[in-house]
Amino acid sequence: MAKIRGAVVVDVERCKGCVICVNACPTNVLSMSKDVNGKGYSFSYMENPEACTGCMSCSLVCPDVVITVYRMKVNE
Amino acid sequence: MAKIRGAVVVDVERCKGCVICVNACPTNVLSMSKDVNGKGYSFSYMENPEACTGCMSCSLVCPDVVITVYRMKVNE
Amino acid sequence: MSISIQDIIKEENKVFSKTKLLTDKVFSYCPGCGHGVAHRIIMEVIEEMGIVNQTIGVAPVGCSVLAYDFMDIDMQQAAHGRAPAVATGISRVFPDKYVFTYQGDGDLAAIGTAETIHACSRGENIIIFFINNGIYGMTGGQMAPTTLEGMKTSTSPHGRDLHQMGFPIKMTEIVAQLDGVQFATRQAVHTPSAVRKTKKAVKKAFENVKNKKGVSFIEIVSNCNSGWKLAPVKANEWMEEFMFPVYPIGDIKG
Amino acid sequence: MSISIQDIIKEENKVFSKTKLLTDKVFSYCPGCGHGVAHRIIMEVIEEMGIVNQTIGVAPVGCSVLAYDFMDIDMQQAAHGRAPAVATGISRVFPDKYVFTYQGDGDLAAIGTAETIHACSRGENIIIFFINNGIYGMTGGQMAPTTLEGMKTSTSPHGRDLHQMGFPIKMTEIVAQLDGVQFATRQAVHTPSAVRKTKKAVKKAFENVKNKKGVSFIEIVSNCNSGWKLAPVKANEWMEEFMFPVYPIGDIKG
Amino acid sequence: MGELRLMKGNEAIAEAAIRCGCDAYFGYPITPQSEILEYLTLQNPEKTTGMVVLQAESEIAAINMVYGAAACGKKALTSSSSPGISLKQEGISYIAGAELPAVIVNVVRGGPGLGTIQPSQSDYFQSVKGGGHGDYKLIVLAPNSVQEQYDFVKLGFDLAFKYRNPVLILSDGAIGQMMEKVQISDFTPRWTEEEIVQMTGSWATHGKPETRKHNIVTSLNLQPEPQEEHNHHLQRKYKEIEDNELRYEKFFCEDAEYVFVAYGTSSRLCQKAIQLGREKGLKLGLLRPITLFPFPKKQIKMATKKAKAFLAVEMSAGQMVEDVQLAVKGKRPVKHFGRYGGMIPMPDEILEAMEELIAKVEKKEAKKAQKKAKKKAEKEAKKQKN
Amino acid sequence: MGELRLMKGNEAIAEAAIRCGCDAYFGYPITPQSEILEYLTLQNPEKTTGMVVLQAESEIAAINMVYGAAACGKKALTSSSSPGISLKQEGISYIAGAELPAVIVNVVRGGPGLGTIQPSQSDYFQSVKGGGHGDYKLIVLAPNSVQEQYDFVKLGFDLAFKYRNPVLILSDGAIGQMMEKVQISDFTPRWTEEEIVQMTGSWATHGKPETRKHNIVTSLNLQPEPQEEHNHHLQRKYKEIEDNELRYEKFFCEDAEYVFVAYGTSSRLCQKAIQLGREKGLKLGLLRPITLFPFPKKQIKMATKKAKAFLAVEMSAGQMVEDVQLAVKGKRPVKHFGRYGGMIPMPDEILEAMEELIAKVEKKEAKKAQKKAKKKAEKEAKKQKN
Amino acid sequence: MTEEIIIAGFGGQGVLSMGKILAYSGMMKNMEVSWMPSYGPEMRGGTANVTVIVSEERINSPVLKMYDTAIILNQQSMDKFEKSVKPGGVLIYDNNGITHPPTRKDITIYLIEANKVAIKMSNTKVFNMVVLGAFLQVKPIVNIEDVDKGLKKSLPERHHHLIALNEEAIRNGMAAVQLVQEAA
Amino acid sequence: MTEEIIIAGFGGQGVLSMGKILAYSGMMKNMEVSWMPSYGPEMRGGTANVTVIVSEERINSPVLKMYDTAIILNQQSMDKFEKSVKPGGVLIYDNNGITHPPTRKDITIYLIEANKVAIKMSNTKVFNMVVLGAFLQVKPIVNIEDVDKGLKKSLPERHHHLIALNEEAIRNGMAAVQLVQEAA
Ligand SMILES: Cc1ncc(C[n+]2csc(CCOP(=O)(O)OP(=O)(O)O)c2C)c(N)n1
Ligand SMILES: Cc1ncc(C[n+]2csc(CCOP(=O)(O)OP(=O)(O)O)c2C)c(N)n1
Ligand code: SF4
Ligand code: SF4
Ligand code: SF4
Ligand code: SF4
Ligand code: SF4
Ligand code: SF4
Ligand SMILES: [Mg+2]
Ligand SMILES: [Mg+2]
Repeated sequence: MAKIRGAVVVDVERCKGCVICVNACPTNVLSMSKDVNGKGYSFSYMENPEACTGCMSCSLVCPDVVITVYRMKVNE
Repeated sequence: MAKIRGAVVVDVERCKGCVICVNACPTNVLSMSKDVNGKGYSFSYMENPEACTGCMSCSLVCPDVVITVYRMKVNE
Repeated sequence: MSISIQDIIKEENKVFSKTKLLTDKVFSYCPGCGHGVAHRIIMEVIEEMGIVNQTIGVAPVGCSVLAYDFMDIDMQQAAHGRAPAVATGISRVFPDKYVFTYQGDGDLAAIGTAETIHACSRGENIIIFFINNGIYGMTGGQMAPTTLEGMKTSTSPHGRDLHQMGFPIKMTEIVAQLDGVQFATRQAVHTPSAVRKTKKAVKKAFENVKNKKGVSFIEIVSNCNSGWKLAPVKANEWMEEFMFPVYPIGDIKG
Repeated sequence: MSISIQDIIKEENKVFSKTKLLTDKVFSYCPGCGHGVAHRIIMEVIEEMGIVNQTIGVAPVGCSVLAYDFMDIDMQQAAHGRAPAVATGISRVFPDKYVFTYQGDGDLAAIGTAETIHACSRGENIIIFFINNGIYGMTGGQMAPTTLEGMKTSTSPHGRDLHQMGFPIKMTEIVAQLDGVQFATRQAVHTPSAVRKTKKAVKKAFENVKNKKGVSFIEIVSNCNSGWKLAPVKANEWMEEFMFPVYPIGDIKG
Repeated sequence: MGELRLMKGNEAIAEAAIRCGCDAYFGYPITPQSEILEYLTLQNPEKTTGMVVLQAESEIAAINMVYGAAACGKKALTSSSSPGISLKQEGISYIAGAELPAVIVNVVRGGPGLGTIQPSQSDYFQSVKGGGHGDYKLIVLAPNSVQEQYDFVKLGFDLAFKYRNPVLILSDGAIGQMMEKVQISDFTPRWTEEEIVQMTGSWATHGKPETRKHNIVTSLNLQPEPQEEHNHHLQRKYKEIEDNELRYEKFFCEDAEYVFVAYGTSSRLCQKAIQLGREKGLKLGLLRPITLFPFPKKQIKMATKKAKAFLAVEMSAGQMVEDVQLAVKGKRPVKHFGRYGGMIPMPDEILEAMEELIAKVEKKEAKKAQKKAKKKAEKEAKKQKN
Repeated sequence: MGELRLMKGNEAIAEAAIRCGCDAYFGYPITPQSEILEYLTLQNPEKTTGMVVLQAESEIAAINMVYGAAACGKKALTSSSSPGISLKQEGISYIAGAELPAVIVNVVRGGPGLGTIQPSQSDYFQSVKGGGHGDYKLIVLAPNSVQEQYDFVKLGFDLAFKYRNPVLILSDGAIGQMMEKVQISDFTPRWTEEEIVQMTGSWATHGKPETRKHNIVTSLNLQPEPQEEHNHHLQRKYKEIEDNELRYEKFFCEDAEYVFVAYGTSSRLCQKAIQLGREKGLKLGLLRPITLFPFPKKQIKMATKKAKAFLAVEMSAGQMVEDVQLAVKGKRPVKHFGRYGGMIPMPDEILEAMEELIAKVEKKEAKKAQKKAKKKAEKEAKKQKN
Repeated sequence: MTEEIIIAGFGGQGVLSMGKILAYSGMMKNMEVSWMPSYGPEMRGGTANVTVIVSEERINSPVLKMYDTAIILNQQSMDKFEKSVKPGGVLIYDNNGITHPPTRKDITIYLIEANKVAIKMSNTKVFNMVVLGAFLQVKPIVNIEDVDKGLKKSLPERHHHLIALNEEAIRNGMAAVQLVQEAA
Repeated sequence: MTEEIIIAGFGGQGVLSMGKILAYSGMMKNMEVSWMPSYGPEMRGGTANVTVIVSEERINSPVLKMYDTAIILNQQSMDKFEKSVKPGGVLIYDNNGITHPPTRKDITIYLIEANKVAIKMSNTKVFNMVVLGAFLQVKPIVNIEDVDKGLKKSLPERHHHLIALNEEAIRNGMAAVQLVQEAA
């Protein structure tokens, strides 16, 4: 069966840790890091990558435009 | 029979000859003078004084507030 | 029995005379200009309410800049467009006084737009009298924001072109939308009945101030026969025919 | 068959990435501030329409004063509140270009009220983006004309008292009344669907400019989490709960 | 060459704008300069040269429209009179800070406040020292005839674009309202878009092509260091303007013992006063600054070699006189004569004021000479004694 | 006597207003002075002293609210920073023209245009020469400490009412933002309505009672003659203010050979420079104008007796230096040193600039002495020959 | 030749345009001219005056205290400007509305009953042209052809048919002017 | 006695309020004080610094180029202010986030691991008080009672319960400061 799989890349150094993407993800893919980046912000990352559908909800709301989204059809 | 009679006094030297009162009088009492006052304006006067009812229409619209109106009941 | 005019013209028969709150100075207005009637009504209401010692007026920049010479009350002259801010200053430090502005359409609807809107939005306890003659009378008949489409003025000599010069603006409708405005009405002073209605509105406005109800906004559509280049009576007819459809008379709020 | 993330993250699978019309500079905005999303959408539309070489933006005074550092298009920085006048100047001498302003609520609805109203009333062929966060973000969270009743800011530390400080003002409803305004809408950028709708509105606005339809006025209700002293996600929740009832989302005109 | 016309000073400005290739005028009515906008709307040049004419909602809007148009590399003009110019001060400071070319006309009337609508020269300080905030300078041109009202519009735009600096034409109600003959120039076409891009492509906003970085017009620097650097740059530019753009006129200065310094309307009045004075045998002259910034400091200083005293004549309580004093540096008496609040001094009043000054100076000189003679005599006496 | 507090300069202004019986504050936020409005709204004095505090929609609205309140005989205050003060120029000219008492605070930042928010002193000309139109003067107070920020509010109102003239407190971002100890005064109650009527009944608008003519507050004269008369009156008043209200401070001037002239923040920096210089044996002093109008012209002129040169230190490209030059009248070298665009010069830089000036002057002196000696020697030689 | 003239009267009397036509005519004769009006707020009934200088040399001051000729058309202007005529100079006045005729002995005085002339022509609008005629009779600084050219320049095309009427008025004015007194 | 101090770090580290408490404490000891902050637009992540002068004499310049003591809490501030310590003066720094520790030999250098101390106290908000403690250990220009009084003055009533915690942080800071290098 064909399924949509997605993945996001967060530009970690530019992420400001606002948590808005985490909140927006419908499938709870994202979480905030324990570590901080160079600016002292905790940043967003895919905690549950396999749940990502590439729906772009996170990237649409990310105020700092640091999320790139990829999507592909896979046959499982 | 009791009747209302009116009369108006125009402060001739302050009248600016705008004709608005003449136009407003419902009983065609007023007319503009042939002469002019000190400022060079023709001024308003009662041409048909007996038609005046003291209704104040003229004084209400006179932009220069130069009309004084008198009114009394008379038995005819 | 015929009665002579002299018999009628007696102190006890006087039914209309100039209010004491107008000074002896001759109005600086053109013959037939509506400013004079508007002045008179306001002063009559102040006299009738007995509040002269609690009233402060603000004169604008415009033909009525000299209103303070004619109105026998304490008055301030405000910078062009800023009368509502000046009135705010007064009313805030004298919250129990009657404060009003008296402004033209250039003053209130062009340069003073922000001050008008915000005094209204704050709900200052004041009256704004807005004499809309669709033109800048004082400076020689330039186009105002309220100038009608196609109307010729000294800065729209080929007629107001909406595309080039923008649309006429209806300030009273706009301020009526603001929560701080209690009463917004559009009136005129060119006929006896219009004058009577306007005076009622003026009275209501002063009552509103007394009851601390916020802004009362009274637009008076009036002629500028000089600017319009029409004889006064013609000007008033033109006004009824062309101004009133765009600026319809009547209460808008409150 | 399980697929690795590396397999997905390939150029040909890219469905969302930063538009080229945003520079490499890191936004100067606080974490979670809505300004960033608003910037992005506008730049995306310009990119998609291929009009960068015909577009001139006007940055205000406010947190977005540096918008010109982030938007990779020709831009001017306007004096506080005067962006609509500046845009008028541009649009009049470049009638075929796309000109927009990007303004905060202090800029547009306080000091710039007259310029806003008159650019709208004249029907300038421009877009006005109005970021309403109910506060003066840049200067440290002072009260704006759009601040809600009871809301605490650094100049309403005990909460906005309507009697003392006036009422919140709804600029979009006001300008929608003006004949020069073709399109007036209120949107948000805090959720994916809100972002999508806003982007559609932005696109429509640029189309309007293309078709010389006059002013398109797009209000974006947004958070100022710093000024509101809430975490970004909380701020957006608070916005939905308290801002939206007063500033309801949706098209108002056009 | 165009024709000769009889024009009002205000009309001359408007006609000059149309003919010199001005792109846009934004203004708001105010006496005594409303004829500029009126003339322009009557001509409606949008239909001929394509010049935009717009009545703004206020002076503040007008100056900011100028900002927007000027930042596009267009020739933008605005005009007002004193109170309106005060309102433009923030905008003017922005235009100077962002280094935009623009021409601003002030047809001065008597202040302060609403004042009168009669001619005055009491906005000199505002024009020359900076009525707005911050360290900036306007190039200030002071016409004294309707012809110059006409000519200085083009000159103003030339200078404004040469230095990317706002130019103020400091006129007054008298020059604005009077009529004189004007030699009209031919039409200079407005710059085409290609020309604009060529002339201003390095800084102006026309829409970013692929070929260059985005242009930004701003006066902001978050950090003080770049702001100071920007200010240094501005100061260097002002120095350059001082070196290159000084304009002044001498009138009967060759043999003048007493020199009027006056600009604009006042300079015309002084010319008449000189005529009257020369008829009486007084050696009077006039140094007339045409640019008020830059100011002819050196020329005035050099004049101290011959001149015994200076009389600054202004329709103000005394403003330019300070610049004359700064130039003269205490070497010669510098006095001020002026009527103000809308009053124009009559040439014979001006002459009288000068005669007073002459009398004072001569009295002092006589005293000095007396003292000297006395001292000499004493010395002689002493010598003889010895 | 009230307590001692550690306060920001901006807060000191706000607290002083509440305590000195100010009736109303109208303002609009702008860095670096927003704390004035913030402090006032936090204190909410309407509930205690009854003082009104209102955030206006703009600086223009604020100054015109001040106009309205001041014309009622009330003590009205506004504050802003440079761009906002530029916007107030028309209003200020009106207040001056209508002769209203009011206090205006400018917490100066670097310009021109939007500039920076860092401290500057580049609005001197605007404050002192008249940024608005027409011949008017503000009384200008220049605090150099938080205590003076506090004290000058009351002083400002006293002067404003004494002369019915606007008073400008010319502060800057440094004094506005810094904290120092402040001796707080007790509360002076606001004037009651009776007191106001008594103090201002001859001119202010309170509502016309039967007992007097209506009061009119205006700056308009349709005819130039009365306008000129009014301007004469203003000029006489300004003369009176010059005669009576000069304030300045001398610092190590007794034996100073080289004198700084500096106001506000700069004067504090100069004090440190003097300290550093004196440690090196340099006889430095400071003449600090406290009032910028009136300006201590005579005091500076008198200082030329001892001083060999003057260095005007300002955070600007050179503005007050002109007034120093006007006072010195070419008798001594007057130079300017300044950082600007938001930069604060460090005391050691200031000292260096002074040392340079000293070196130049001494070189010149040495040359002169040499020349003199040479001449003397020649004379002697001649004598011996004879 | 330099002629310094003041024309003063009511706002509605065409004072300014009369001055303008004079200035135009001077210009047509290749002379230097200046025209300096009084100006004021747009309120009716005020007085208006204009200083016109026509000269063969460059004109310096456009405002003056004393004039070669004063043309005076109402009492207020008489009160203000009678004293401003240079000794030996000329004063021309219309006596309509004049309550105190001029009294100076050291100037030459002419009377022009322009109002009457205009009424006779059944066109009160030509009043100012009648006055202009009177002036030109007394001081022929420009001739009628220059005035014609001046009128053409100053009037908009659509009013050019009025030029003949104006010329007639000028000629009538020339004929109607009366010497009242020679300068003592 | 005059002590001229710069405190510099990130915006969120409590640099300004630490300076304020120091100034308050000086005032409580009847000394002259001045507190001059850097200020900027309200944008997060910027650096902040404050110059505090505590003196027995009247303070003239509130800004300085060289300081008796520099308290440095991030790398940017180290880059900017290491050179501004007077020869023989004191530099105190927290090494958290410091990539280039100070290198000058002519000044006395102390290390305070305030971040660690604060974390140990389970309250990162007392970070700046720990630093203050370190400073007071090195330069006891005010004693802890003055600081208490200062805290009382500077904190709003409702935060007075925090004074004890702050005092503890100060004492911990005093204990934790380590001498790195004596001035050469
Ligand atoms: C700042 C400023 N700008 C412009 C003017 C000139 N001015 C005086 S009155 C006026 C407009 C008057 O029009 P309006 O307000 O409609 O009043 P009206 O004369 O028609 O009653 C203008 C533009 C001024 N005095 N001050
Ligand atoms: C003439 C002037 N007045 C005041 C300011 C100060 N100022 C800068 S931004 C701002 C308000 C910003 O608020 P808003 O427009 O709502 O934008 P936000 O920062 O919230 O996005 C103010 C008052 C200024 N720069 N210029
Ligand atoms: S693309 Fe969609 S599913 Fe994937 S992380 Fe983003 S919001 Fe979640
Ligand atoms: S929305 Fe963007 S900036 Fe915010 S946490 Fe997610 S990735 Fe980071
Ligand atoms: S009172 Fe009435 S009837 Fe009499 S004149 Fe006036 S309008 Fe006519
Ligand atoms: S309305 Fe008044 S001013 Fe007009 S003509 Fe009648 S009386 Fe005269
Ligand atoms: S110009 Fe117009 S508004 Fe002014 S007085 Fe005359 S008619 Fe009235
Ligand atoms: S202060 Fe508010 S509006 Fe400004 S960047 Fe921060 S969150 Fe956004
Ligand atoms: Mg009008
Ligand atoms: Mg905002």
